[in-house]
Amino acid sequence: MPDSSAPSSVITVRVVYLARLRDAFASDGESLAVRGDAPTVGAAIAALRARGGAWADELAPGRAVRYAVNHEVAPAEASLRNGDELALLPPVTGG
Amino acid sequence: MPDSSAPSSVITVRVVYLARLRDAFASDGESLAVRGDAPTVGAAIAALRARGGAWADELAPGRAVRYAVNHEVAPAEASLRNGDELALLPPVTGG
Amino acid sequence: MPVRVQTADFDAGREIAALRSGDPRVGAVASFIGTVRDVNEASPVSAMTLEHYPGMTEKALATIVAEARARFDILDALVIHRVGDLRPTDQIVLVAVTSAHRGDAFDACRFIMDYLKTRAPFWKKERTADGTRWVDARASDETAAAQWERDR
Amino acid sequence: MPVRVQTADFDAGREIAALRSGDPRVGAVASFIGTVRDVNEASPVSAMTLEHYPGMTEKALATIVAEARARFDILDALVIHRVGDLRPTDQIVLVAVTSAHRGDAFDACRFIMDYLKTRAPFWKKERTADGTRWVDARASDETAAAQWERDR
Repeated sequence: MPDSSAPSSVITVRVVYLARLRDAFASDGESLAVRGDAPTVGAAIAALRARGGAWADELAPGRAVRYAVNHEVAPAEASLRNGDELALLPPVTGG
Repeated sequence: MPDSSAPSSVITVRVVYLARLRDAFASDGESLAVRGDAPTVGAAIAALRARGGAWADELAPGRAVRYAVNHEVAPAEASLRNGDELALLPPVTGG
Repeated sequence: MPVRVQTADFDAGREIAALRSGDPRVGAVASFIGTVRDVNEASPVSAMTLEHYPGMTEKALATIVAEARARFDILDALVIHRVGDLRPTDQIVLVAVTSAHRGDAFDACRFIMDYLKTRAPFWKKERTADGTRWVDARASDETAAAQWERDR
Repeated sequence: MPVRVQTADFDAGREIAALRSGDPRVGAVASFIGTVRDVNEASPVSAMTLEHYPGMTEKALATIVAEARARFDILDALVIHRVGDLRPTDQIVLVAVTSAHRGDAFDACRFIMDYLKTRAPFWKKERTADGTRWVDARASDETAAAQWERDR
């Protein structure tokens, strides 16, 4: 039986794990479904964090992780659209 | 007949003219006698300036000329000794 | 191309010569080469692997170079950054900048390095006697980059 | 020898490579090349002659390098300065500095150039359409050198 409220939309984004995070999650990325009418980077991160374990540890508030959407640094408030690539970047150490 | 005061000593220094000053004086250097019991760079410069003409112009107070004694930058108050090399350096423009 | 990411080594002298080649407006070329040290945070390092985020890396470096061009009076700039396996004394990065005068060349070269260190998606994994470890970011690098924001 | 004055051109890439060669403590190499521009103070320049004061020049440069070593945490430094007849695009000067970290390498390289510009006995005579002229010292060079005194 359908819910009486408007159905929440779902988008799928490609999540990319880099460097230390790839090791910690034993994964270089995945497809992630993000629910909500105005999905944001923060919503995607919250969904990952809710898995517990390494996800909760590495993505705990205050951990130094930056986000990039489609190869540009983006804040947690940034919107996500279906098909976007969301990368999780540990502090960079090149040069 | 000897003067009643002590005889003033005389030293000889090698004066080197560089760059613009060599052109202005049409000379790359000369031997210069400097008189006085405690001869200084300033005394040598005053003797040159007293020649007038280009000497007075180029060595007028306020003109940007630096001095080097035996290859080290020295102030007008620096002492001179017999045989010293005194160079007159216009503002440098290397690099 | 002002930005290159590559596994191959580079000939810094040739790259610098090519950057200024034939341009008689150039009076100053400032450059920086980063190399692998055999020690980091007091531990001997025998090798390292440089990882990056393909697709974002070139874009991030190009943005940094464009920002340097906007802030400083420079004629040209080049960034080459290596990725993959490297050993002590190996070259990691080259930044070279040409300008009419040295002040802008030095400033732009340092600016690009400071921003590269904190904004370009590269990560170093070091091999030491205790195994491999991801290199920690240095607070001093953030401080250096933040200085440019203050000086803006 | 960390200081050279010569009429011959130099191979900047080879000099930089030799300076850091084999030293795994080096993590940063900052370098600067000064080149002849075809214009100065809005006049076209077709050639120049660089004159120096033999005997004092090497001593003055060595003093500047020693002062850089005392002020900054560097591993090695090199200065090559050409004299004689030069044309636009020719190399004039190379300063290269190695250090564990980039901050000291950049600082020392810039310090050496700023002091060289105001304290080393070199003079440029330019050939323009109107004849030859001794280049005037730039007030900005004195300002740059004075900044280091203030920052001491």
